[in-house]
Amino acid sequence: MTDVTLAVVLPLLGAFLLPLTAHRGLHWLGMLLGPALLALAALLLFATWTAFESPYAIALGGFAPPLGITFYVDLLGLLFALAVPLTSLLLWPGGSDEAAIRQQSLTLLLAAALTGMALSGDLFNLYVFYELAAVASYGLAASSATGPAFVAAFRFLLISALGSVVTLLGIALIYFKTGTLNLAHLATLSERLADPQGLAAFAMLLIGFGVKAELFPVNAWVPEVYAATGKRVAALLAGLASKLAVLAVVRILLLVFPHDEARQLLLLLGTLGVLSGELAAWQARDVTRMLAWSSIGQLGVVLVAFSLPGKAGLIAGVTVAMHHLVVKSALFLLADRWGGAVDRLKGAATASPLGAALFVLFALSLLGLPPLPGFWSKYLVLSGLAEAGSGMQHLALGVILLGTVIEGGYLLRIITRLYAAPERDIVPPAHRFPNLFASGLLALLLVAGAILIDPLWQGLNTLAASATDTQVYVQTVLGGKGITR
Amino acid sequence: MIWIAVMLVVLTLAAALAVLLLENLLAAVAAASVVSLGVAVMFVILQAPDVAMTEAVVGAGLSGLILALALRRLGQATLDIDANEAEHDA
Amino acid sequence: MRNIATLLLLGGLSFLLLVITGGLLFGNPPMLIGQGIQQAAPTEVGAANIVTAVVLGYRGLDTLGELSILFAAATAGGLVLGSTRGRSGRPGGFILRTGVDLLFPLMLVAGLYVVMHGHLTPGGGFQGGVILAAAFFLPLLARPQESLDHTWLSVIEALAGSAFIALGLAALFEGRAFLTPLFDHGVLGALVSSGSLPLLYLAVGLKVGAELASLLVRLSADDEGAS
Amino acid sequence: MNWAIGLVMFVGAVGLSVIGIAGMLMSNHLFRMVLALAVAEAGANLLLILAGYRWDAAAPILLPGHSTQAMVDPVPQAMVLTAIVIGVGVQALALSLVIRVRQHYATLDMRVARQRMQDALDQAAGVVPPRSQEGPAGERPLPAPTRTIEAGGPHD
Amino acid sequence: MIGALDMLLLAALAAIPLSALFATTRSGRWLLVAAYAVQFGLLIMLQPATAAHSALSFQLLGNAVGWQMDALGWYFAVITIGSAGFAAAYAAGEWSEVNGRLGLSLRWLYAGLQINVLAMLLLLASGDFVSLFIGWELTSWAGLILMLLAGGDAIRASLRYIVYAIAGGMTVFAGLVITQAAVGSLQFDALHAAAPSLGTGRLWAIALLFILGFSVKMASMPFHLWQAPAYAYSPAPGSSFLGSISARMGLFGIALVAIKLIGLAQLDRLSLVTDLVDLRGLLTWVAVFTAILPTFVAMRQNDARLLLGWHGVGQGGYMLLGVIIADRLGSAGGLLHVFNHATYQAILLMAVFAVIHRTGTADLNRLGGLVTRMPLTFLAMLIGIIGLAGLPPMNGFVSKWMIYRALIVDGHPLLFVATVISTLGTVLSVYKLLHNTFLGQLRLEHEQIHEAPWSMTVPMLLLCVVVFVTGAAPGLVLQYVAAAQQAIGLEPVRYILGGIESPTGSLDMLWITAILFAGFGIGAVLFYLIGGRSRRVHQLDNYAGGHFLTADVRYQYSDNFYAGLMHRIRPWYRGSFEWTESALVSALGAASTLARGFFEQANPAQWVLVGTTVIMTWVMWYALG
Repeated sequence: MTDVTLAVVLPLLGAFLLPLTAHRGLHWLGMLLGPALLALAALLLFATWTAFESPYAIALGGFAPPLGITFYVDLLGLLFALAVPLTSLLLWPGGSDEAAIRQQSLTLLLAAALTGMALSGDLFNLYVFYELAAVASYGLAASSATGPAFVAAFRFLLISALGSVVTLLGIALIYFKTGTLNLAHLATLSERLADPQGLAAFAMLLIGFGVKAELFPVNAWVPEVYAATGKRVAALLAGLASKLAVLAVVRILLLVFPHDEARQLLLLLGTLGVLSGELAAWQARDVTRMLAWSSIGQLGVVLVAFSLPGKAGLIAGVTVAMHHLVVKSALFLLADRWGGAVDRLKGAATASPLGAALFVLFALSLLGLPPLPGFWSKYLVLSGLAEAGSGMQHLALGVILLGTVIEGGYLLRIITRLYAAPERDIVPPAHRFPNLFASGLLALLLVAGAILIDPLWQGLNTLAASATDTQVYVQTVLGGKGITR
Repeated sequence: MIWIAVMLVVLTLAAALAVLLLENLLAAVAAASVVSLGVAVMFVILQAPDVAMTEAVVGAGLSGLILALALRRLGQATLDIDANEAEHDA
Repeated sequence: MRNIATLLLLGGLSFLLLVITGGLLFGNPPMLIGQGIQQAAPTEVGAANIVTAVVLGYRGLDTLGELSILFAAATAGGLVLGSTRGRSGRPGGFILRTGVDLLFPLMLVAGLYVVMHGHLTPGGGFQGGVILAAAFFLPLLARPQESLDHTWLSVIEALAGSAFIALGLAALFEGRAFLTPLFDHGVLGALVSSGSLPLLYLAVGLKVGAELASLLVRLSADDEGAS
Repeated sequence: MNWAIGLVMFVGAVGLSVIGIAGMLMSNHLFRMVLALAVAEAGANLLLILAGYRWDAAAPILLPGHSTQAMVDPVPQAMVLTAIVIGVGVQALALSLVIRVRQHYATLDMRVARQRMQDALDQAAGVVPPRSQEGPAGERPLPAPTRTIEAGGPHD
Repeated sequence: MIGALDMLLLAALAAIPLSALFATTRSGRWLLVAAYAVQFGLLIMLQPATAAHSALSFQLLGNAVGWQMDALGWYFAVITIGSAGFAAAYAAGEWSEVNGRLGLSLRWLYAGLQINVLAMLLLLASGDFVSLFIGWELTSWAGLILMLLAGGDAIRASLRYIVYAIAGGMTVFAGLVITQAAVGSLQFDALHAAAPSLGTGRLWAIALLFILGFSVKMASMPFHLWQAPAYAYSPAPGSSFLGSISARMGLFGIALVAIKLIGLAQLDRLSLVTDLVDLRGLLTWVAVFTAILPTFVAMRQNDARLLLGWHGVGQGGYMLLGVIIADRLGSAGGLLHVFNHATYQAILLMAVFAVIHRTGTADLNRLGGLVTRMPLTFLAMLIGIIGLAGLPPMNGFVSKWMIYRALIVDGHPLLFVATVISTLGTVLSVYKLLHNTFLGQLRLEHEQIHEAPWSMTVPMLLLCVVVFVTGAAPGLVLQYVAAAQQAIGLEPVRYILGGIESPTGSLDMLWITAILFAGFGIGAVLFYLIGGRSRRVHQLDNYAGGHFLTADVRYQYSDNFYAGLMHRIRPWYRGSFEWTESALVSALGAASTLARGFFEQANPAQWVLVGTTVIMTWVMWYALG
């Protein structure tokens, strides 16, 4: 009964059943159902994590791997899968009216889809889960039911749907050339995709999955959606959903397109993302959009990290991604009450000293102040870039450092306002307790990460060693009888 | 056979262009249905009866219905803009 | 100016697409898994319609995901449009009403037929579900004052979706993988065959029908007024 | 000549995708963008079906007695089934959003809707929109009529 | 096993919560001063000659991280803790009470001071590049705490500071990762061992990145704009602490990485344009311009704090010059100047803040004549400016003499002339400071001013004693300087108690001081023998043109000091650096607007198309090439 499929299925079941609790006095059940199922999923994944010995594959429906859909369970997938129910629990919307129940339903669907993306070992199944996550996030983006939210959600939908069409074209292209969808099977056939057509297919997949990963040319939806919707939703999308989309890209990159050109493409787009995101954030005058643009920049760093070849790249990427997951979620939670103009924040620290202290902590970690984890994540990326040492990578190194300087400028602008004297005795509102509590938990996580950085790194080493080994994947899924022609 | 295919493709592409170019939105919706139907016939030619049936039922039928309903509702939508304007002026 | 640039880019894009994909082999695909499925499906799943075997068997999880997407879209639509209030509009004419009355049972039967024969012939839960939704929706067009009971729709929706998952979980409880087909395969081509596939398609059909019906009702509803 | 059908259909698939994408890009009409999206999706679906098409094969349905016949690949067909349903779900959601946008901002023009959204966001955040000074004079609200100097006023 | 270094670091760490706890009461603050004394004692117990290792060392991400303190770090640490202790004592009494009442957070002030000390100790005790960078970043951010406390103008200045500081930090970061890529390890020894075999390209990158990063903290040209306002607007103890030592961390970094680890021999390999210019030559000129330009900027300032702040920048140039010449005498002069500058700069800032404490302003056009009201402060400032101007017998003279001497001996006449110009500027501008504050007519509103409280004057005067004693007997300090020189692999200076012994000319300050005082004595004796006598009169006890003067007539005031000189040099200095900086900021703004436009355009799907097309073109290009 510790089958990890349950971690995907249970939230789905919950999402289906949740609307029923809107009727006939079942509110208490509705309030409990979602968190309980998410907690169950988290426990399940945690149990799997602790009992984990070696990667294994689950053939869904009992059909032998290349034919049916497989779930592939390894440490990388489990780590990201575990992050999903935990973060969703932390950012649970709550409430018991009809709209709130719908929002919870969508959150559960999002959680199920993201867990599925972490575990899936099938290209089209990835696409389906990605679409599920996308549709759920359109709904969440519009959930604040204001005019801007509708426009932003519609624009998000358009970009994302266009991306989906492009992804579908890419999948068709891959299917044309290989006739299979299983990632392990594709890995054995990857030399068939080492030509312009294969690269084009990768580019198409990248554009499709990149929409949620806030990849450079397809991320225009980010600032407006985050500004128009609730901050918990923004935290969910920026913190969690983007990481899982990145994971999907990374799986495809590692297994199906282990070519330098594909990595270079990722590096290029990541670098441009850092540059555009940080530059745009420099002039942002309200906190939410500043954080949104900064999130684009950070996601660029994540992509640059994952574009590094081999173990180093994976370790760096996972570290940056997890760090950003913690920090950006927490910052958006804090921006719930502080999302307005930066200048309105004067004196906020007096009203909410704990909130301000947490904000400073997260901002410093984002900037990479040692010994906070942000420094180590940045160190891993930069030393990887310096090690790899091509011109493009040195450029990326410079751009990331420049981005940090700009980031320092605008984050400090917020921090100095927080601690400035209040103007005309208008004190910005204090935080709601749940948000403060959640970001406090994340802060504890951050500090624990700072203290335990070396054990974590060693754990990541073993994780990366198995995750970057294509042979292990293929052997595990196809059992050594990879069908090749 | 090949000529049927060519005609079909030309027809479908023309309908697709019509979707973009027709002034009347209802006509554009109809053109979109024609595109779906054309694609459905192509699916039949491509030996995909299941998909053809789905495309015909969903793409031409349901989707057309949804679009038409939405168009009707767009036409009669009462607007919140008046309330907004009042707010702006205040 | 911008449109010209867009057109130029588009031209470039389609040219590139054609050039890049031009070297593909048409009409002779590698069919690595297709071949395997065709050989294995009759014995492994027992459905005469191999597409159904793929949709519900080999790629059953995709179908669950697809149902969830539809559900997500319906939920999000509900979140966006809010709960519907009344519907107004002129009642349809005599002919429309009578026609709809006559059509309703026919469509119901047709929908159920398509759903239940999905494992044998083209068609299945989605197509049948759409027909069912239309069957329930058309009377509303004829008689705008009446309304579909949302509670029932949502109950059907929830239970049908849960039934799909429950069928999958049943296999899990028996120690097999999620969504493993249950029961005997039966005789290839018989109505009662291919194990639990017809049941799955029934669940799909009901869920799709209920979801689309509620979606249609919601879209056809009047505005709640300026709110 | 059956193989040529694939080529013709391929042109059709790419054509539909490109026309759909073009429609989404060149139109600023919200409703038409949704329509164009449907067209683009149809093109992508067609391409996917083509990926499993064999010119010498039958539909993947086992009929009694013909069990040995070559069949087209069933997997892309299953994928396209999924994709079509996904498409219609997204379309319905998009249309509900369009209805709401129309209600809130009284427009179906993407540019206008975007501008109004931006202004609303700026206003909610407490940031003065920079556009108000830079926009063409005609679009700016006229200054409120002031009293004439003879009537006396703060100048005195 | 906890060693002496661990004790020191633990004491500094433990003092942070104590500072936050006790800073609000007077006795508590004196306790904190005692805490600094304890830390100083612990530091003295360390053996400066041999490197003291910390017991704390661990593996982080495959790098061994540890701390150790050699004689160089020890020398800087002495100055750090000393400055902090004097600053804490200066503020312990009335100053804190008054400013606490005005809304200054004393807890943050004292805790911030202690955090700064800890961060600097961590930096000075770094044992590898990871701990170096940790210390570096902590130092940068800790400084921000002190700068932000004052609010108002300080916030703008500190924002500017932090952008510069992060830029510097990131440059160091880049140097660090490139070092790791080139050498394969982040240990100091690894770079030291591998430096001779590194290619010039790599070596250029490493040396340049580290030196640039450290220069930002030093505020060397062209990164000099941030420092003066950032340090000047901090509250008094923060300002005097930061002004004394903070920027010298950059010098420590350069001495450590460029001179100790990379080595002079390697630095000499780095030449541009066929040996015409090399890195060291470039740096000497940077140092000289850093010494000249800020000095003349200082002359233009009307805020006493800013004037001193700019001098701090300029004096940094001398130190860099001495260290980068790196012969026996020059490097000793540069390192000695760190100590000397810390002492007299602390005196000067303390004196200025004492004036602010009493009068409420540091505007040089609104002060004057305070010598009669605040004589002790005047004395302290007098001694301070003698030190700053580099005149005997105060300690500033010794270090500057050593640097001049080195320039002449090494054959850099141009550099020598340039430094003399700089010293000229220093003399002129410190006279402006002294004159406008203490001399001339006492302003009406300052009639009732008293001398600063003893808690503020005593630390100043104690520092004056230090300045005088180390001026007369520089050997006291030079022994540690020599040890520090040895620690970074330079030849140690040959010192005696009174100064330097060298074949090309010795310096014995004991004699010079004695002669000077003998001269003064003779002068006094002559004055009184001849029968000269002086009578104190009130400032208003004179008249002009038959009019008796009243206190409200401004008969003697200064405005636009050195107008003529300023007129002469203005064509040479038109604020081109300010202009460059603001141009950079504008460029950033423009780029930012562009990026925003990208995100906020009407049809976002357009970018999907553009992106796809470009990527596809790239794919085709790859296919062809």
